[in-house]
Amino acid sequence: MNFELTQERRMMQDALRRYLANTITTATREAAEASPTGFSDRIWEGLAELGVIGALFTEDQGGYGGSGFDLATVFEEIGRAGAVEPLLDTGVLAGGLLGALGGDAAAQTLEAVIAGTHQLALAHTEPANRYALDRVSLTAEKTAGGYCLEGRKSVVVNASAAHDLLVTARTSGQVSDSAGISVFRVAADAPGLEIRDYPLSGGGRGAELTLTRVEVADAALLGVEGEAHAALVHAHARATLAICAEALGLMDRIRVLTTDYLQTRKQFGKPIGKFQALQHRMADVLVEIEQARSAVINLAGNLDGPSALRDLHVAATKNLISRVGKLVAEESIQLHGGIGMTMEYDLGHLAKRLTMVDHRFGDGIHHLDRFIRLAVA
Amino acid sequence: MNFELTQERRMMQDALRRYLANTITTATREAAEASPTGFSDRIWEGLAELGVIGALFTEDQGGYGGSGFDLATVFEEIGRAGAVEPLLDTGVLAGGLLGALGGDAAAQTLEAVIAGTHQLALAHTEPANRYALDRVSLTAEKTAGGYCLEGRKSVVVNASAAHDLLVTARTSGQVSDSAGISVFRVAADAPGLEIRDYPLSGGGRGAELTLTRVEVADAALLGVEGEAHAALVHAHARATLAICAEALGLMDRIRVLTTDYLQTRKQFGKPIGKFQALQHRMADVLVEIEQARSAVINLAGNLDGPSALRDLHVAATKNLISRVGKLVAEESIQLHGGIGMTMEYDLGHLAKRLTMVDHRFGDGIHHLDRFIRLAVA
Amino acid sequence: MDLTFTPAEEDFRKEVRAFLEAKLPERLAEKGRLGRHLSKQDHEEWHAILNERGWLAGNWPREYGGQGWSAVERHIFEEEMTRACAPRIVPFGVAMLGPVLQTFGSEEQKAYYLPRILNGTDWWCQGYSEPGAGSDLASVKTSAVRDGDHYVVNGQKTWTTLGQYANMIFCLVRTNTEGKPQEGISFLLIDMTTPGITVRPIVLIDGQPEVNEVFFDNVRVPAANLVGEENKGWTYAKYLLTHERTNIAGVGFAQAGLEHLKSIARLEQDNGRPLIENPHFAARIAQVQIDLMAMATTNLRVLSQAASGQAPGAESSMLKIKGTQIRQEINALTRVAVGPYAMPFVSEALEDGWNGDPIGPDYAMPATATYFNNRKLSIYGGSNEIQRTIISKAILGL
Amino acid sequence: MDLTFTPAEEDFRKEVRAFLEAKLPERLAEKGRLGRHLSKQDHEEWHAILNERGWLAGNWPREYGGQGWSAVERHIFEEEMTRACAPRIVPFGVAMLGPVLQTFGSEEQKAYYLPRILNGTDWWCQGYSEPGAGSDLASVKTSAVRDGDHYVVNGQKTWTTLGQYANMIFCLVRTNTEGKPQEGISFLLIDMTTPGITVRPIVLIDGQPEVNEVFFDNVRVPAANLVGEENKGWTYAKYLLTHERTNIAGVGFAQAGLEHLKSIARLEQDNGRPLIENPHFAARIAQVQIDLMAMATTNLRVLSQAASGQAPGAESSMLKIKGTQIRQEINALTRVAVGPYAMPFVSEALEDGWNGDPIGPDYAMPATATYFNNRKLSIYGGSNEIQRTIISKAILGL
Repeated sequence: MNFELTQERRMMQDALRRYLANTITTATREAAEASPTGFSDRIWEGLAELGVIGALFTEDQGGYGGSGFDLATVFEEIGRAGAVEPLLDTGVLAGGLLGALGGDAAAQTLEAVIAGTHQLALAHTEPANRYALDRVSLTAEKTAGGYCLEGRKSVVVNASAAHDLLVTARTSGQVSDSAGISVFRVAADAPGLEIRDYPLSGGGRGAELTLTRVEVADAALLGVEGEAHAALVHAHARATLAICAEALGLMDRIRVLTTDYLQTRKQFGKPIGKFQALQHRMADVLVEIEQARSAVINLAGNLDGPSALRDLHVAATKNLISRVGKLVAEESIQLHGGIGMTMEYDLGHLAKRLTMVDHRFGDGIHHLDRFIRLAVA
Repeated sequence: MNFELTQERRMMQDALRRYLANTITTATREAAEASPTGFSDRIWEGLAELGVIGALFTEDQGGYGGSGFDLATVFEEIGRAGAVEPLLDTGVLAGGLLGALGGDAAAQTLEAVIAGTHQLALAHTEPANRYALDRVSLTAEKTAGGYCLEGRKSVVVNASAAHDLLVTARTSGQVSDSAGISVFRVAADAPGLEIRDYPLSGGGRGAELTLTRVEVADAALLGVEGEAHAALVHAHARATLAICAEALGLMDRIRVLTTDYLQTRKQFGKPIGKFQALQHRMADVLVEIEQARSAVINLAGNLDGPSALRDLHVAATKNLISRVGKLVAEESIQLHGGIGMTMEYDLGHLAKRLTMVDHRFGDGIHHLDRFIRLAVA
Repeated sequence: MDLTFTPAEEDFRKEVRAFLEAKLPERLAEKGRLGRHLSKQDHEEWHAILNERGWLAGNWPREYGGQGWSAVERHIFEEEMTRACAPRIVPFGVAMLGPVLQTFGSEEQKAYYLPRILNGTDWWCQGYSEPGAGSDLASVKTSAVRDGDHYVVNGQKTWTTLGQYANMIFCLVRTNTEGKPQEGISFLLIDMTTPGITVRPIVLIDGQPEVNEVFFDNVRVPAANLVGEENKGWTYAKYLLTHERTNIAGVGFAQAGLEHLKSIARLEQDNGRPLIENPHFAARIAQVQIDLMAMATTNLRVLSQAASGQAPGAESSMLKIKGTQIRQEINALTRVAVGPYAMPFVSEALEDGWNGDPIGPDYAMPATATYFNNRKLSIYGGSNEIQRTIISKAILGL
Repeated sequence: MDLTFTPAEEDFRKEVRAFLEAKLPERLAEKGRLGRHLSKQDHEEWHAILNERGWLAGNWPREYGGQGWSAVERHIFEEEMTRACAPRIVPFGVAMLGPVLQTFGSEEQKAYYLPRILNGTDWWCQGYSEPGAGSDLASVKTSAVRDGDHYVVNGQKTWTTLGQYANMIFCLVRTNTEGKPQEGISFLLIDMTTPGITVRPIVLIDGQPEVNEVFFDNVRVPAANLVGEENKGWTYAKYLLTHERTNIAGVGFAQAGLEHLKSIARLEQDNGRPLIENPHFAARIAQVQIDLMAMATTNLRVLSQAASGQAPGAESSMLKIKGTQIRQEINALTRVAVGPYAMPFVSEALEDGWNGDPIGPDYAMPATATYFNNRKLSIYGGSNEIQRTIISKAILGL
């Protein structure tokens, strides 16, 4: 049993923490949010140069990491900095799925991803499938030499910047069958693909996609037709770990801001941190943040293990992060008072970003249901 | 809109509060608990003399009350005093059911009940029906001139003292049909009826009943064969109001004990009520007790209204009392520290009694389910 | 005990409902339903309609142009207003300053300002909070120094809601620095167009500039604008805070919010079934509905006490706490209900003049912004921590 | 990062498991499973079995008859003990006094008392708390006045767990009334058979006389029974409290309790289906299981820090809070699970010699008593309020 990071990961952690702390300011974040992609090209390049993108991929895929604790280490720092760059979407979610399904044909793209010159997005969510991974309505019909895609995708994060979109589509079966789901790679400028993009709460950009008779070649199919579900689940498990680690970093940064505030802010003639009622509430928040840290460790340690154990920890960790994230965001705003609600102070951005974690890859209730099915019933 | 008690009810409230405060001591309660019936004959007589039992019955039934606010007024005082006398079982639950189903034949018994000379108990719960009112396994088979009862009943409160038991039995249908349930009046000394009695947590006594070929006459059937369910539901609605009002009285008494304790008990050189963390927790408890008071008023005001509205408030109020009762019992023990866990101090008895409220007529989860079916789904 | 309203009260309810059906512009009601933002003109239009009927300040005494409504009538009016999704009455003039002027103002002040509140000439805002003061209102630092017939005001106010629309501000200012902090505060009415006043919007986490900072740099205010006596402002401020706390429970908002939430949860799909059938989601709706049913009765109990002349004490603090907990839970559940569509953040979509299609269902767009905006409920108007202290002081006396 | 145990640790676990399978009397394991009370003889029998194997005080250094176990080994041992439903080791001699004597006791005291703890000659109890002191341990009033070769002790201790079984008590006594309260406390070993000592049981809300008051009326204690230096007792007491807080999280108890709860919820019927299929009940089980999974890892993290020589600070307070919350929630759910059968209260049914049939299912009988008894978890060993203060002081430094 050992809860120390390896030396390599500790070095990555230090370097990344230092880089982000030196680079991200309120001004750079606001500039990023105003840009067409919703993030900073300069920071993206910086992350690539530091090797952070490569740390998300295995050696097979051209990276030098990719394990649970690699993801946890990187994303805790991303969270701590409140960074909005699409490491999760390009690197873990779409990149991970491409690495898993794409075979040799994907090698060149992955190289470009790791080098920081290629952006990806996964288009899976649809207006009515909420967080389900087995519900896909968008259809792909076989044509001579390819497929024709028709349907809608919603809240596709990073679609605005993506060069390629990985689109889940139904090639057979009913809307809720896990069999019959395929993944296609579709260029952002493909005819018939309409992308309506918008900013997201807490940073980044998302988009509504309408695919009207989008024709792709056979080579656009990733992996075996109709058999993408397992890879989709695995990619979401990895993305869930990443976003949970990011949430942990956000909480830890919020913890620091809030304890600082309690120590320095005076009211009724003394630091508000002297008021016992606030002390005890802060203590409860700290207890829960430790729980969140342990939950992230549990998922990281089981990410590449047996899928039953992995799925159990995905559900457990995301449910716990949902509850603790809400507590931390709400209590930190409350303990700050009015200043905690302004966008002029970092807390506002961090709390929004933390809150939005609940809306990706399943919220607390979704994972409560899953956990019950896996471990209680 | 008027939240004042009528003058009659206020007089009853005052008289009852004074009587119980002057009569019940730790010693009388311990003596009552050690007695074969689990309560004090003297207090029972006193309650009858004060007219408290009559206040639970309508004029038709020989009483002079019986409405929601009559029950609420009486039982809040019973709760405040921590009394263990079986007003609920004899007066509201079995007595109410007898009044509703018994017709003229029951008048004499009800007179004796109101006079304090006759005890009743309702035997409905069975080892596997938990809190369901429509599940009955105990069977009553028609015989020449009567019925033959066979089966088991569990945790029958006040069976030890009851002269008559009202026993729910299945005369037709499947175990979970609401049709086919009948109520029989069975004398406590009926051949074939075995009563194994024991004390209950928080006071009173319960019993396991085994009925082995218990023969009763046709006249023992109360109301129409197989059609007792609606009356059973109504009697339980009234009993639920009574126990919720009792819980409110218990909470109010616990509130007084706890605020007194916070004011007088010193630690680290000052009254512990000066510690802000405890102040704020007590404030939260007080907020919830006000919620409980309103919930009891809601149920009392709707008890004799349309059954849909009545059932909605039964579910809402019992669910809220379950949650608030747990909070009040646990927080008051915690705020007292060790002394709150001893039987030498009234709080122990009151907190136990309050906790046991959750185990009669459906717990918080049971009524959450009901409320969802009635008002959400 | 009687949980029903009197026939007269029921008639009044019908009258209000009929009025709203006839007079509330559908455009405004729709904005309310969809959580869109109201413009200054929207508010003014609605105030004018209410004023025409004499109901803009129904709780004011008749002599000042009100109806002298009882607490119960006010409650019924507010309940019907929320039910109809009518814009809420902007409180600063009508609910806050009005009662202070009526009680403590000079005859000249009453004659001049009260009609202007009703006819919309003046839009008031509140200058109470200061940076670094938070719930410690008595620590007012903004100074007013007497100079002939004027006070010269210097300092800064903050959290001034809708200050960008206002032409007048009522302020707590420090006129004496000696003695207890409460004893050197005065209550001053200031014209926002006076030279030296700067208003700077503060953008909140929902993206809206709802509140402002107001800076005073040698602002000359006529001494006639002092309300009551110099250094007695704390008394008037506390009186105002008591009035601010009517409808503190927000029962109507909560009921409307809960119905809206349930309608969303019936439309949203979760694994091919309506979300409302998910037992865990249904459980959370049920709990908050049960809590709201009890809180609505607590609110009526306090109203009924007020009607019989008892001043609400710790009870209104209890209502503030429970009321905000319930509304915030409803807001949180609404955010959760809309699923991934909680993420798009297009604040201009909530403004007039936005013609785009909604992103996702139209009910989804304001869910997150409303959730974040209403975190303020437990912070402002005396934070819930302050309310807990008030309750415990009242009960424990320590 | 590595969440697995080393091969050596896994071997140790196997060894413990094999030992428990071979040596734990089924009669004692069954009592554990059914929540029956253990008699003094039960405890002594099990202590003797463990002592024979050298595992009664595995965490003691080898020179005193222990095994010098690491924190991880101790954790594994405790986990296996709970898993097997073995009686817990009575902590007063082994876990509390032992380490104090080893660190601060004289050679004579070590040589005399430590073997008597191991071989069961002495049953120790704890004389820390006093009436009216609660969590304020330093306010010790029981006095010890030197009189020649003796101290004369007067005063009262309370909450003395299992004091009715003990022949020895270690006490905090006041030997100096001047200066800071902490500076006049001494640590004294007292033979319970000395004239002037009276033990009075306190019946708790679960009906059990688990704790006692101990009265001292001119009790003469040999001065040789002073541990360490006079007036330095507070140092030793704090050292003891730190040791008391190993296994503070109670992970093993929680895991065993959760499994027991799930087995009950599979057997109990709710509307004709197993209770565990009720989504609301299942949700509460799921939440506490998820919390426990995280807490178990926090516990290992703290153990691992301890193993690498870092002293746990606020972390052990966090474990105390979360650990007790989880265990109390499991106890509450178990009470709820048994339904109406939570009401029967036959305390003698949990004792030896009771031959009656259980009332309802056998698992139902102890549910309510255990729920009430374990309200103590958040009160004793430094109440959870004290722990929150420790955490906030450590983090905020205020």
